Amino acid sequence: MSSDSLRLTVRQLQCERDERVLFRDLAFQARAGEIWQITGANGAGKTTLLRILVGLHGFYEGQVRWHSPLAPDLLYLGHQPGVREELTARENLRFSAALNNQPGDVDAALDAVDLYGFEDVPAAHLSAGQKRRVALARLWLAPKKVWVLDEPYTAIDQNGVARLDQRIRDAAGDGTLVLYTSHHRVGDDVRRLHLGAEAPA
Amino acid sequence: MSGPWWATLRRELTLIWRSPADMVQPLFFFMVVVSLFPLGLSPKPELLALVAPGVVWVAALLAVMLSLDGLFRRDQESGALDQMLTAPVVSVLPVSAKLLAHWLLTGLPLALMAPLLGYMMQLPVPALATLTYSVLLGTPTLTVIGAIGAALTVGLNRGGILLALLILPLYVPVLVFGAGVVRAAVDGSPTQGLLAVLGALLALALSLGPLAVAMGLRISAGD
Amino acid sequence: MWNTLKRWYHQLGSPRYFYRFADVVLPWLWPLALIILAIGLVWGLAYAPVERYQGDSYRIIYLHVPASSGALMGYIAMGVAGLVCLVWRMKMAEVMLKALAPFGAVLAAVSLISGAIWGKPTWGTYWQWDARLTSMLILLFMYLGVMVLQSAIRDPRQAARAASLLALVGVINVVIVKYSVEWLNTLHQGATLNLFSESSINPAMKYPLLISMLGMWLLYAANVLMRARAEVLSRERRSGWVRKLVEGH
Amino acid sequence: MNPVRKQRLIVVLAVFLGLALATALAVYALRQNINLFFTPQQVVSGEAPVGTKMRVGGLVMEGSVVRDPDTLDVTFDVTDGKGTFTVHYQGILPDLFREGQGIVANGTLVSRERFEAEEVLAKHDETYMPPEVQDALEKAGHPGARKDAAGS
Repeated sequence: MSSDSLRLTVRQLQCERDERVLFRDLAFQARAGEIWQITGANGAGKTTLLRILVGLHGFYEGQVRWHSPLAPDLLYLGHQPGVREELTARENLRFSAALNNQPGDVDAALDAVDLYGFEDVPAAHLSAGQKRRVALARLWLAPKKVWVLDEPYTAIDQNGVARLDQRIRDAAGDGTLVLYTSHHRVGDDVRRLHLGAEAPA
Repeated sequence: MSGPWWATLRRELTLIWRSPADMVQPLFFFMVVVSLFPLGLSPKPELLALVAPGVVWVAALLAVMLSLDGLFRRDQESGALDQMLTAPVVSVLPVSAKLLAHWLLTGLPLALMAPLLGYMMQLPVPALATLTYSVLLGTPTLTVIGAIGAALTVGLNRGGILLALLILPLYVPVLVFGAGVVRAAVDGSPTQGLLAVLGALLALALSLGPLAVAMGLRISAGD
Repeated sequence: MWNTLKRWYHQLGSPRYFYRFADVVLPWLWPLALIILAIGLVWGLAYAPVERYQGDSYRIIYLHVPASSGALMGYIAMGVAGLVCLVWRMKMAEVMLKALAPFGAVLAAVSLISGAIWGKPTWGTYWQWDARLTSMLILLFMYLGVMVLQSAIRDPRQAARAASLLALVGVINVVIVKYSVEWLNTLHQGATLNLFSESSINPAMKYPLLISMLGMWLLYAANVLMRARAEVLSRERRSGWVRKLVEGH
Repeated sequence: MNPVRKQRLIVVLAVFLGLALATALAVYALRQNINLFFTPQQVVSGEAPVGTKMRVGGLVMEGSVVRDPDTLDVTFDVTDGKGTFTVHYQGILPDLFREGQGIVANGTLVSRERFEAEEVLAKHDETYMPPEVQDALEKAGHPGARKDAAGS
């Protein structure tokens, strides 16, 4: 691939938290159309790494460089789905779509994550898996160039996992860079970044 | 560009509307606290009229402060706050919409309730209008300043009492001029100058406050 | 000149260099501060002439004024450190911010207590809700707020940034509080020492005051350097130079 | 212009607008004499509104203090050299109260000549000097010996 497809360069990244070095000398380059799976034991710093990449966590050493402005291109799903229980599935999704400048058919997106018929149910009455699906529905709205997904497969049933796999592969095929944390593997061409096995200092 | 701002305003209004306790509790607190004073001090009208400006103002101030603890907490716990901070908008925009919605449904009712409580506290009727204006001009300032504290303590346990320690000293000027203008009205002195001071504090809080709140939220998120 | 300043800024911005600097300066600064403060206080309390109206009670200015000025300057310094910390993310500013708070709070308390002792003979009361007294009380509360916030947040860098924002908001607040309580009630006399015009204090009384002020500021500086040095060591304890230092001794 | 930049511009403009408004309101307030503090000159000229609560300040005129030996009633004249009016007060005066000293009184202006005080505060002035120095200054007729403290 040509160098202009380069999206992200990470160099000598080091992060400490609560007296512990989470990772050190982390370095990788990610390009458009690649899928990166970040693995590691619980507490290895997967969530922290993603938060550093999207600019939510600023206490680190080293360099994180996005080669074009990140904010307009980013679709970030955090560890918590970001769904408020007082609002219905549709209201939640509409708000994130407006906030993230992501036009698209909200109802069709909810359909795509199997929430047909649940659009007007307050999120308080949805199961954990369904709440995550409300958040995941954003993947079916207008495309973004970078997806950063923290444990997108958590609490999702088999059927949903297959759909999500397909969606991620389709997006990557269209040139989206996908970075996600999970133990689940989307396919063979996925690049792996393993955190951990770092001796405590 | 107004998309995210309006969307946030609508969402916040819906949220508060759906959990009316958030709206009613500060108002109820305001009424109960003010009602305690005649019982604790003495029901003598002259005495009550003397302390009324301060009592109503301190109660309003505490009511605003108590309403702020949950301002960002549930968004933080649900992960919605991270969504707001990573969205392609200047984070001051959703923050200011949030603050406006919060004031509309908590601060504004306090201002509307204030003349009634002032009357119960034996304030002379001509001073009640000034009391209302002062609470109307003062509560948004309190909301904005308090939101800075709420943003800084959002991820912390026992944020409530800490919030009080941080922001009550910052509330002093609003209290001084808020109660002061009501006292001036009772004494028959001119009040425009003091209302202008409350307005100046409000303008200052509105112009710099949301920036500080947005920065506080980023700091609390880990930046 | 400018380049020298810039070099200093960058060198002191490096924790390692700062540690060496503090190590060299502190053994001298402590005794120097204490001696100067002692000279100022003894001169002021025992040898300066009595005042025409207030008699001996005015002598408390030799403690009161240095403490008040130190508390005020300390908070402003915290605001500056906060700004540097928020804008340039300089680590030493975080350290300084944390180091400035405790002694500043102590000075604010000293100022209030000594002011109360003075208030009794001059105003006939230990406490008056006077503009300056009230401002100092609020300043003490704001010092405490910064310290409490800092201790409530576990990550030291995050704590420092949160405290920075609070200190910065606090600096604006101090100005407004001062103005508002002045409107409310003013009894306290105007400032005695004035940089730009002739001071309204007799020279025989002024020199010990200036000396004790200098002594108090130096004491504050020494306290801040000591605290900052300890904080630097604790933050950098895993770095090579600190380990070498510990093993070397 | 990309949307984020446009938003930033709007935010910056709003901040400047807000600060300008705050300044304008503050300037307006300062012109209103919001602390209702009046000097003897303002009282005598009629600038101070009769019948409202206010604070007045000035120097106690030499030889004007009249104490009622039976009650705590006291009257004295307050001056700033450009105007003089009488203050009536019932209560214990502070220790530092003496003729020639600056005072601040809270109360009501009854007429242009008479002030009914609820509270009298001795304003300790910011000049510090040993008694011998003051004697010397007074002998030399130096004006600094009696500095107007109330007006400052």
